[in-house]
Amino acid sequence: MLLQKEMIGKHYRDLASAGDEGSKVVYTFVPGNLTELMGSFGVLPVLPEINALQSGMRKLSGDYISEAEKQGHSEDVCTYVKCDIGMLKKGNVGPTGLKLPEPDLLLLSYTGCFTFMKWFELLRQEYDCPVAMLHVPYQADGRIHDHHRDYIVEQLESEVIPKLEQVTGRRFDEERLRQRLALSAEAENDLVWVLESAKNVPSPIDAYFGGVYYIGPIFTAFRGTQAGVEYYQTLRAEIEERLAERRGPTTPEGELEEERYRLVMEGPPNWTSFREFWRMFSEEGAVVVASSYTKVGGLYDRGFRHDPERPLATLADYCMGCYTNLSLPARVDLIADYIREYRADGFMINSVKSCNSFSVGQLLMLRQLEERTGVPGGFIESDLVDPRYFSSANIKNRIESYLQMLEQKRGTAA
Amino acid sequence: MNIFVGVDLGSTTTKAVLLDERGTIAGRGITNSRSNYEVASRVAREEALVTARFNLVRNALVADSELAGIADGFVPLLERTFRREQYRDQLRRLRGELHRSGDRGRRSQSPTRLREVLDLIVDEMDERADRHFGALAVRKSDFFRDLAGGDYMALAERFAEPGGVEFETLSGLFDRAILPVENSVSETPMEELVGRALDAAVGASGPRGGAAAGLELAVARVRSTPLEELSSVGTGYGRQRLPFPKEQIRSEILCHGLGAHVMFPATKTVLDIGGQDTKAIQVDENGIVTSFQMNDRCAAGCGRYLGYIADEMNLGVHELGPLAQQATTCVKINSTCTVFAGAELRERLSLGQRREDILAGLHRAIVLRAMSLLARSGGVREEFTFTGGVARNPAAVAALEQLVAENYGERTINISPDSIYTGALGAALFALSASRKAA
Amino acid sequence: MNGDGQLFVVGVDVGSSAVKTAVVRMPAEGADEILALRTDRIRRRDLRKVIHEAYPLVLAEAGIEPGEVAYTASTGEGELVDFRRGHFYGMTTHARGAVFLEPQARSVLDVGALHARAMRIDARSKILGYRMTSQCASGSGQFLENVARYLGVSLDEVGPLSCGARSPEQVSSICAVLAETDVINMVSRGIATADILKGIHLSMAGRYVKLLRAIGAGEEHVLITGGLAADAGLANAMRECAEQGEMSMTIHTHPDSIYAGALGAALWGGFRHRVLARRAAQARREVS
Amino acid sequence: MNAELAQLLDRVRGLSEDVDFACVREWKGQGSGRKAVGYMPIYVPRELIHASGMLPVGVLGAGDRLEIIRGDAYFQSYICHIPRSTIEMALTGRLDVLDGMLFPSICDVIRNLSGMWRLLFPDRYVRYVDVPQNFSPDVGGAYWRRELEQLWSDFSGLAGRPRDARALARSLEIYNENRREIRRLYEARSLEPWLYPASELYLVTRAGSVLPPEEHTTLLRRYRELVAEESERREEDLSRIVLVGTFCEQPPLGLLLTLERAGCSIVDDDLLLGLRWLTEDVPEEGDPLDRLAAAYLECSCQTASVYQPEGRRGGWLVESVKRNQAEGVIFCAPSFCDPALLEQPMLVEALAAEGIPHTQFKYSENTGQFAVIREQAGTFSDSIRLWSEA
Ligand SMILES: Nc1ncnc2c1ncn2[C@@H]1O[C@H](COP(=O)(O)OP(=O)(O)O)[C@@H](O)[C@H]1O
Ligand SMILES: Nc1ncnc2c1ncn2[C@@H]1O[C@H](COP(=O)(O)OP(=O)(O)O)[C@@H](O)[C@H]1O
Ligand code: SF4
Ligand code: SF4
Ligand code: SF4
Repeated sequence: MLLQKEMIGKHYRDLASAGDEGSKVVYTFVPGNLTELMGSFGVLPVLPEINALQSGMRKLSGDYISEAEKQGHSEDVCTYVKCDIGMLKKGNVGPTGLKLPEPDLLLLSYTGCFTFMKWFELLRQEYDCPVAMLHVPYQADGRIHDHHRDYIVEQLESEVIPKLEQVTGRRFDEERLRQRLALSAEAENDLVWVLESAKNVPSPIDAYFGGVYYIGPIFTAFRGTQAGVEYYQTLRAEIEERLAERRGPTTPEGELEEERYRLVMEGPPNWTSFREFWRMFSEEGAVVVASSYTKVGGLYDRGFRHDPERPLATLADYCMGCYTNLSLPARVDLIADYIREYRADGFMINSVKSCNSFSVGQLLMLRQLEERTGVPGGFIESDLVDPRYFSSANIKNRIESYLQMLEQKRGTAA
Repeated sequence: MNIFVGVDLGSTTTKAVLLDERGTIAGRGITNSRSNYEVASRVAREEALVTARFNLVRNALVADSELAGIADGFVPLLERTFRREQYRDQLRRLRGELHRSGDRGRRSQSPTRLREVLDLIVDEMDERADRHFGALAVRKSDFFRDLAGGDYMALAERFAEPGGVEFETLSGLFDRAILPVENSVSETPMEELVGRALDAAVGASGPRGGAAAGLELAVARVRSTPLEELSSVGTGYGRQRLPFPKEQIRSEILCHGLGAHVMFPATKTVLDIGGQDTKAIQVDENGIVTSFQMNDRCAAGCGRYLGYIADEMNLGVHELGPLAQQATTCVKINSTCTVFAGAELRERLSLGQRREDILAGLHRAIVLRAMSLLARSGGVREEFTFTGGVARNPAAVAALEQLVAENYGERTINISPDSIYTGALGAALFALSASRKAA
Repeated sequence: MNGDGQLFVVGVDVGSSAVKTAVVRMPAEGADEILALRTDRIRRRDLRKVIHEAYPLVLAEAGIEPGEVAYTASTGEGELVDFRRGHFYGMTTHARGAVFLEPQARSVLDVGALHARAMRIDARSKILGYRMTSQCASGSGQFLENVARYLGVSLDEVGPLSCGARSPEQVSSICAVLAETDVINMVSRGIATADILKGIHLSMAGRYVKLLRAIGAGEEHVLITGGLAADAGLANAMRECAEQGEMSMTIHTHPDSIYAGALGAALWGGFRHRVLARRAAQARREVS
Repeated sequence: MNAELAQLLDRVRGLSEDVDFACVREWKGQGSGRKAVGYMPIYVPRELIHASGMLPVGVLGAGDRLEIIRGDAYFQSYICHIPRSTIEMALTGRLDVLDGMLFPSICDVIRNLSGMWRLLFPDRYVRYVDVPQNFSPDVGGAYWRRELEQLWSDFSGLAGRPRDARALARSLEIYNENRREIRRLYEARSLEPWLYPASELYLVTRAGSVLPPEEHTTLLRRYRELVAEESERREEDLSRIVLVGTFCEQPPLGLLLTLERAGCSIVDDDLLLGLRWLTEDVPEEGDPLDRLAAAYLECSCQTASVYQPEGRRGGWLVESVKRNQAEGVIFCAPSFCDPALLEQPMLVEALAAEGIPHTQFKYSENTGQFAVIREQAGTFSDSIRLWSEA
C-alpha cells in the first residue's frame, strides 16, 4: 500500500510540474484507457474519474457537487461529472493538494458509458482544447466482431494518433508502444494471480474493498511501466506470504480473524463512506472474493492480455472487453461463474445512483443470478461520491439482514 | 411456567409475543411506540404477560367441568375490567401532567381557570371510560393515546368557550402531557391491576355457591403461578436500541419470514406493510428467507401514509378502510409524496369529488407500490401471506387481492387478525430455538 | 375607478394551508397603500367557502364596497376564485409583493406549506432566475408543522424556542411524515426541544441557501416571503448558514411577508387595469 | 370544429393512447406473413425495415396509460420512466405483436435495456443499433454501412425475402416524402402557431410511429388542409417558445396542454425525433445503402446522444430560436435523463451568450400533476410578456 501511495504521489507531482517541464497532459477515462499509447508519446495522463473518487474519499465531493449544481447541473445526473466540474470551478486542486495542469488533449475513449461523452464535451467548453473521440462499439451480442475491431483501429490511426502527434510534436513510434504493451502483459499476469488467490478458503484478500487498491495502478497511469510491473511483483509476493501463513485479508480494523461469509460483489463501491461501508462487511466476517468493479479497467482474468504483436488491434480488444462494455447477459454469465469458481455463499449488488451504465438492469441480474446459481442475492443502494445518498442505517440494516439470512440458511443446511 | 419472549419494536407499534415451551402462544401484547424504547418494550411485554394470565385463567376454567360454562363470559369480562382499571390509572397520571404543563405555561389565562377546565374535561373522560370498556363497546383503538385523545379533543372543544380558555391552548396541553404519560410506567404495578381486575371480575361475574368457590380457587392458583422468562429476542425498526445483547437481536426480515411461516406453514411469499417500511419477503419450506426487498425511507407506500391521510380527514386509521370500501369508482392519485397526496386530497374534496372514491385511490396507490416491491423480490408465489398493521385495513386487503389476481392469477392470500404480531412471533421462535439449542 | 384616478384592488392568494387576501389603494400618484390584510386557515374546511367568506370580510375591513373594486386578482391555486378578473402566477406575485414590501430586495425566498421557491429579481420585480424544491415535502412548512405537533409546541413558539437553542442537533433531510419517528428518537435521546427545532431549521435553511446559491444570489438583500417568514428561527438559521457558506447576502423578513403573494396579485391587478383602461380609451378615441 | 378534423384528431389520439398496438395487429392481419419490428426513439433506419416489407413500429413508452407494477421491479427509483413502461408492456404481452426489437444507442439506459430484452425474451430478434460517433466517411461511414448491411440482412432473414435494392430505393423515397410533409407542418406551425396547437401537432406526427409511412403522409396532408379551413382558431397573445430536451421519453399530453394554457406557444420542438432525425432528403441517386449510410453522417439532427466533433454545443438551438422568432426556450427533460440533463448546461450557455431567455423543468411520462409546471411556465411567459417591452 505504501508503495502505491508513493507511486501516486510522484505521479501527481509530475503533473503539477508538467507546465514547467513542458510535458503534455492528456485527460482520459479508466475504461478503455490507452495508457500504453499515451505513454509511448510521453504524455502524462489525468483521470478525472480517479480525481472524483479521491475527492469522495477525502470528503470534498459534497462541496464540489453542490458547486456544479449551482452552475446549473441537474441533481439527477452522474456525480462523478459534477464532482469533477465542481473541482475545476474551485481551482482544480488534485487529491494530493497540488494543482492539476490543464489538458492539452481530451482523449475521449467512449467505452461503456454515454456520460463520458457529455463529460468531455463539458470540459471542452471550459478548456477549449482538442478532443480525440474514440468510439468503442458495445459488445451487444457478447462477442467482438472483426469489423468493430477494424473500426477502432481505423479511429486510432485517423483520429487518436494524429491528434497525439499534433499535441506532442512527436511521431508515433510503434516499437515503443510494443515495449509498453509487453510490460503491461507482465503486470497483468501478476494482477490476475492476486485476484485469483481469493479462490482459496479462507481468502487472503478482499477482492472488492481491498481490490480497489490492487487495481489502482494498472487501471491508471502505471500500466505499461516498469514501476507498474514491480508494484505487482511486490504485491504478489506479499499475498503469497499471506497465503502461506493462512492469514485473512486486511480490513479497516486490522486482519480479519474469521472468514464467515464469502461474497461476490457487483457494482462500484461508495467512496464517501468507503471505510464505514467496508466495516459493515468486515465486522460480520464477510469477505468479498470476487467483484465486477475490479474489471472496469480490463477483464484480465478471462484471458485477455495486451499483446505486443498486434499493437493497435490489442488496444481495440482491450477497449471492447472492459466490464461495462459487456452486454447484460455477459455480465450475468461472468458473475454466475465467479459465484461458482470462488465458492461464494452469496452475492451482493451495490447499485449506485450515478451510474446508469452499471445500474440499469441490475435488478434483473439479481433475479437471473439467483435462479441460475441458487445462491441468494442482496441489493443495496448508494452513490459513488454524493454523500447525500449514503444512508448508513439503511444500508447497514440491509447488509445485516442479508448476512443473517445466509447464516440462517446455512443453519438448516447443516 | 417457562416462557420465551419476542419483542418487535416497530416504528408505530411495539409488539410482544410469549411462547411456552411447546411453542404455543401464551400471550400477546401491543402498545404504541414512543420515544422511550425501553418503556415501549416493557409495556408490550407486560401487556403480553397480562394476556398470558388471562389465558391461564381461561384454560383453568375450561379444564374444570363445572366452570367451563362460564369461561366464555368470564374472560372478556375480566379483560374489560382490567382495561378500564388501567385506563383510569393512566387518566390519573394524565391529569397530573396536564396540571403540571398548565401551570408551567405563560399564558394569558389564569392558571386556576385553566385547571378548572382541565378537571372538568378529565372528570368527564373518567365517566366516559365505561363507554370504551362496556360489554358492547366497539373500541376505537388499543392505545391510551388514541382513546384519551379522542375524548379529550371532543370535550375540549365543548368546554373551551364556556370555560374562557382557547381550544388551541387545551389541545397544545394534551400534546405535551401525553408524552410523559406514555414514557413513564405507572406506579401501580401491572400485577396489581390484574389482581384488582380479577377480584372485581369474580365479584361481578355472578356465579354462586360451589361454582363461586371453584372460580375463586382457580383464579388464586393462576395468580400464584410464576411466569419465568427464559430468553428473549428483539427485532424491528428500533431493535438496535433494545436493551438486549447483540446475539439476541434479529433482523426483522427474518422474524417476519419465520413468523409468517409458523402462522401459515405453506407460505412462500410474505408482504409486510408496517408503519414506516414495507417489505416483500420470499421464504422456503422451512420459513427461511431466500430473498427480500424493502422500500426506501419515504412514507409513500407505508402505513404512515394512511395514518397521515386519516389525520387529514380527522378519522382514525381503522375507519379508513371501511370508508374506502364504499367507493363507487377509484380516483387516480397523482402525487407520490404523502404530504402532497394530502394536499391533493383536500383539493379534490373541494372540487366535489367523493371522499370514498378518493380514499379508494389512496389505498390503491399504496398497494401499487407494494406490488412493485413484490415483483422486485421475485413475485407473488403460492401461498401468499400479508402481515403488518396495514393488513388490518380491509380496503388495502381488497386492493391487494385484486391486484395480485390481475398480475399473478389465483393465489391463496393468508391474513390473520393477529398478523400485526408476526414479527414478534418470529422473534419469540428465535428465542425458543436458541434456548433449545443451548440445552 | 374613482374620479381622482385612485384604484382599489384586491389580491387573493390561495395556498394549500391558508387563503391570504389583501386590499390595496393605488392612488394616481404617490405610494400605494395597504388597506386590509387577512389570513384564513383552510384546515379541513371547504376551500370555496373559505374564499367566498373571506372576501366580503376583507372588504369590510378595508371600508370599501364590492362595487368599488377595480380589479380582483388571484394567485396560487386560484381556480376557485371565480369572482376574479385575472390570475397571476405565484412567482410573479411574490416577486412583486416582495419589492413592494422591501424595495431593496433582490432575491426572494418564498416558503409555503408545500414548496419553497427562490427567485432573483430586479428593481422592477422582473424574475431573472428561479429554483423550486421538488415533489418531496421534506423541509417544507407542512413538515415543520408536523414536527411542532409531535413536539407539542405551537407554531408561534417554534421561532423563539429555536432562537434560544444552545447546541442544535444535526438533522439530515428527513421525510416530512416519518419525521415523527425521527423526532421521537431525538426526544428519546434526551435532546431538548429547542435543539431539535434549531437542528431542523438549520437543515431546512441549508436547503434554502442552496436554492439561493443555485440562482446565483450573491451579496444581496434577500427577503423571505410566505408563511415561514413568520418563523424567526428559520431566518436566524438562514443567516447562520449563509455565513457558513461565506455568502454575503443579508436575510430579511417583513411583518407582512406572508401577504407578499396577495399583495403582488393586487398590485399586478392594478397594473393590468390601467393598461386595459388605456387601451380601451385609445380604442374609443380611434372610434370617434 | 370541422367534423372531419375532430374525427382525425380522435383517431390520432386513439393511436397514441393505444398501448396494445391494435393498429399494428390490424395491419399484420391484412396480409399473411406480415411482420412488424419495434424500435426505441431516434436513429433507427426505418427504411430498411420498410424495404423488407415489414412495418416499423415506434415504441415510445406507455405514458400515463398503464399502471406500472412489474416495470418498477426492474428499475431503481433514479432511472427515467420510459424503460419501466416499455418492460411493463413487454411483460404483459402487449409487445408480442412485434417480431423484433431495435435499441438504438441513445444512452446507457436503452443500451442496457437491449440486454434485458435478450435475457427476458431469448427467442426474439433483438438488436442494439450502435450509431457511429465518428463522422469521417471512411471510418464512421464505413462502419455504419457495415452495420446497416448487417441489419438489412437480418431483416431480410426475418421477413423471409431477399434484399432488394430497388425496394430500398423506393422506401427511401417514401420516407423522404413523409419527412418532407412533417417539415412542412412544422414550418406552417412556426408561421401561425395558433392554428396548430402543440398537443395536436404532436399527436398527428406521432401517428407516424405506428402507421405505414404512406398512410401517415396522407394523414399529415389532410390535417394541414383541414386546419387551414378552421375559422375558429385565432391568434392569441402568447409567448413564442422553443421546447427542448424531450427527445426520448415522451412528455404526457397534459404537459403540452399545460404549457399552452400557461401562455406559451410552442413554435419548434425536438419531439418525436425518431420520425424526423434526418433533416434533409436522402439523395435519390446512387446505391441506396450508401446513400442511407451517408445521410446519417451528413444530415442527421443533433441531439445529446451524438457526439459533436467540433465547436460549442447549442448552435442549432440558437439558430432555431432565430429562425422561428422565438422569445424564449423551455428545457423540459425527463427526470433522470442523463443525456438531456448533461447537455442542458451547454445549451444554456449558448442561449445566455445570445441573451435568449430560458427556463427549465423536468417531467416523467406518467406525471399527472402539472401545477408546478404550470406555475413555472406561467411565470416564464409572464416574465416575457410583462417585462419584455419595458
Ligand atoms: N386497526 C387498524 N386498521 C387499519 N390500519 C391499521 C390498524 N392498526 C394499524 N394499522 C396500520 O398499520 C400501521 C402500523 O403497522 P405496524 O405493522 O404496527 O408497523 P410498525 O411495525 O412499523 O410499527 C399504521 O400506520 C396503520 O396505518
Ligand atoms: N406564525 C407562524 N410561525 C411559524 N410558521 C408559520 C406561522 N404561520 C404559518 N407558518 C408556516 O407557514 C406555512 C404556510 O405558508 P403559506 O405561505 O401560507 O403556504 P401556502 O401558500 O402554501 O398555504 C405553514 O405550513 C406553517 O408552517
Ligand atoms: S455514468 Fe458510470 S461509468 Fe459513466 S462516468 Fe458516471 S460513474 Fe462513470
Ligand atoms: S416524498 Fe413525501 S413521503 Fe416521501 S420522503 Fe418526501 S416528504 Fe416523505
Ligand atoms: S429518457 Fe433519457 S435516460 Fe431515459 S432512456 Fe431516454 S435518453 Fe435514456
